[in-house]
Amino acid sequence: MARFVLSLHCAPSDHDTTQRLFKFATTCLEQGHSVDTIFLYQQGVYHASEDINLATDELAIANLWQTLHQRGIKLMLCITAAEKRGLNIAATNLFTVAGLAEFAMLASEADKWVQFK
Amino acid sequence: MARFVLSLHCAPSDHDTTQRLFKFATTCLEQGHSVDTIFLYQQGVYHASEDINLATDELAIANLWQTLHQRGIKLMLCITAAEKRGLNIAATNLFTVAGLAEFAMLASEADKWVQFK
Amino acid sequence: MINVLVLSQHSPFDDMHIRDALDMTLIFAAIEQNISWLFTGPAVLALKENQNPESLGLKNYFKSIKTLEIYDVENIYVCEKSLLDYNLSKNDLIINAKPLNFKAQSQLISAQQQVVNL
Amino acid sequence: MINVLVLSQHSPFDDMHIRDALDMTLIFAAIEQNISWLFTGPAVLALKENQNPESLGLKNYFKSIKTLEIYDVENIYVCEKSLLDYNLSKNDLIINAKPLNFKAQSQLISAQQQVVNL
Amino acid sequence: MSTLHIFSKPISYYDNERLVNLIQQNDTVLLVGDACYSQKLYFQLCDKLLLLSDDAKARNIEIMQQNTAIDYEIFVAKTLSSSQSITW
Amino acid sequence: MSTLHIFSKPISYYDNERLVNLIQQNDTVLLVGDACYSQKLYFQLCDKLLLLSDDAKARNIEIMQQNTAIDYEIFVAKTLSSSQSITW
Repeated sequence: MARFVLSLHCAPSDHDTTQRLFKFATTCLEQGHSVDTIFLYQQGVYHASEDINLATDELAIANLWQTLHQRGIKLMLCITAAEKRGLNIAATNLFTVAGLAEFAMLASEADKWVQFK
Repeated sequence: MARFVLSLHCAPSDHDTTQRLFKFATTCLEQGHSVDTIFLYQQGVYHASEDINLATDELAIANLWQTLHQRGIKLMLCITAAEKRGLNIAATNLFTVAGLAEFAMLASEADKWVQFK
Repeated sequence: MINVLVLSQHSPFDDMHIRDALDMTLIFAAIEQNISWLFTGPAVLALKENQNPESLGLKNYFKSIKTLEIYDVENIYVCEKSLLDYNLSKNDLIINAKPLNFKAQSQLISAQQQVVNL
Repeated sequence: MINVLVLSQHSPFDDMHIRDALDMTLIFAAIEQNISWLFTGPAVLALKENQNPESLGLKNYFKSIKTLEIYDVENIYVCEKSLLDYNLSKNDLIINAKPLNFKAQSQLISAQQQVVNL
Repeated sequence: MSTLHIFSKPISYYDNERLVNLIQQNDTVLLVGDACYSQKLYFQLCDKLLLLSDDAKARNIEIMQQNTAIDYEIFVAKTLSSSQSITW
Repeated sequence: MSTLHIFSKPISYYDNERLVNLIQQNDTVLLVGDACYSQKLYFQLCDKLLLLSDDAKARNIEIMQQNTAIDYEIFVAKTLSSSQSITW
């Protein structure tokens, strides 16, 4: 069984990429693989905002992250990317604020790193 | 003397576009024109975040907005765009939260609408 | 009343580009300006019929595009060449959009007070 | 130790793409992986000499690129064809980067465990 | 072993000329998201394409005979059977 | 009266073929930001280009003889003397 890390590079306004990341991650788990982290980088950091406010006919982004979190996937975001972009790093929902080094170490140990953007 | 409205469409991580918008707006004023509003739309809404944290050798974005505000330019952001993207609309710095209609009316009365992205 | 043209060039699910353009178009119609919307490049795919974004959990904004005529937005244009590029004909589109060649697109642009590219 | 390739394709001041790639490159060097960085398309312009972003108020990140060798990042590559496209020669670059033709770029990619496009 | 190339936008978003030269004969090209709309144009990069089935269906895209629809299980499996993947 | 076309990225970011056909003989093409890097390639769109002087200088770009460097005063004036502007 393989170890994956996934990174997300686009803002939460890209719903299509978000649903794809979700399905890929859950399929990894269903196939018996592990997803060591999902890492927010570049514009992806905005996914950790607690102020995303979507109508009920929109992709239920908050639920998707909740599900991934409940299934034990470590949700991380890059602190440097976040500070430059204006994310409030004191309120990042289910995401843990991390340095790039922490992610790079997980990526180095993983069998596969797949980017979503 | 002409009336301008300007709109900004890119995230605060695009420093180059930000400095250009600033210089264009101040030049308009220096030439005796008016800038009726600068409007944040699409990823531009993140410029209103109060959590942008930049090192001293970076573009002093906060100062640029402060200057434009002091010169009497109305700084506005699109509420719909902001809510979908996770901006905290209760803490938007010098920017006023507005509907798209408010901006569209200003744009209709202006001589020129110039986009920055 | 001024002439405003909204220009769309992005593919249907590239961020919220087409939806932002839709909002802008509807607002200018609501405040009674002479609004036009031109779809060019991969944006023409936003007018392709029988798409079903709900199957991905995504909002079906194509339904809102279909209602443009109700809101008196009648000047909907598509780039003729871009339709060809994606093997679409006028009849494959969800609304009655007028195909324009490049010369007609240039003329459309020239007739505007404001052009906004979203 | 694994082989990691950072791929840059964006122009120097397009958002923070090149700077994000620089951070990623430095971090993988710091944790002692075998990191390479390939500049292709308009990204090769980030290696052009005598640029002065401070005159626009922008951070001069080119200075940090120049220090890559100090941090033992030696595998810096540029697309030969892209240099030509922008009229640059190897001597116009701020660091010692190896020009690669397409075949060599494909071989470089094949030798990696991870490729990250930033 | 070969490389998995993942595209999520129509081909006009990319620099074809460089890509044509970087993608090798035995590599795999996977179209997801809006890339599915231009399966015909992606033939310049590779003569056999994979399309993510859910994404193609939602866009009302019929998959051409020479191409292959795949589900997420195969998507995951392809990343594992390739030496490396690149998300363009 | 003519249209002012503003570009901020190298020409490879855009769909040249459509642009070539949309830009008219008497239109003005202005290169700002990273678009200045590819002044040579922008000739396919227009045979006389304006470049924003500050942006070109910061990038160590020498402005070609047939092109014109402009400052912000002229940039503002050009938006006013054109019938409409498009930021591509």
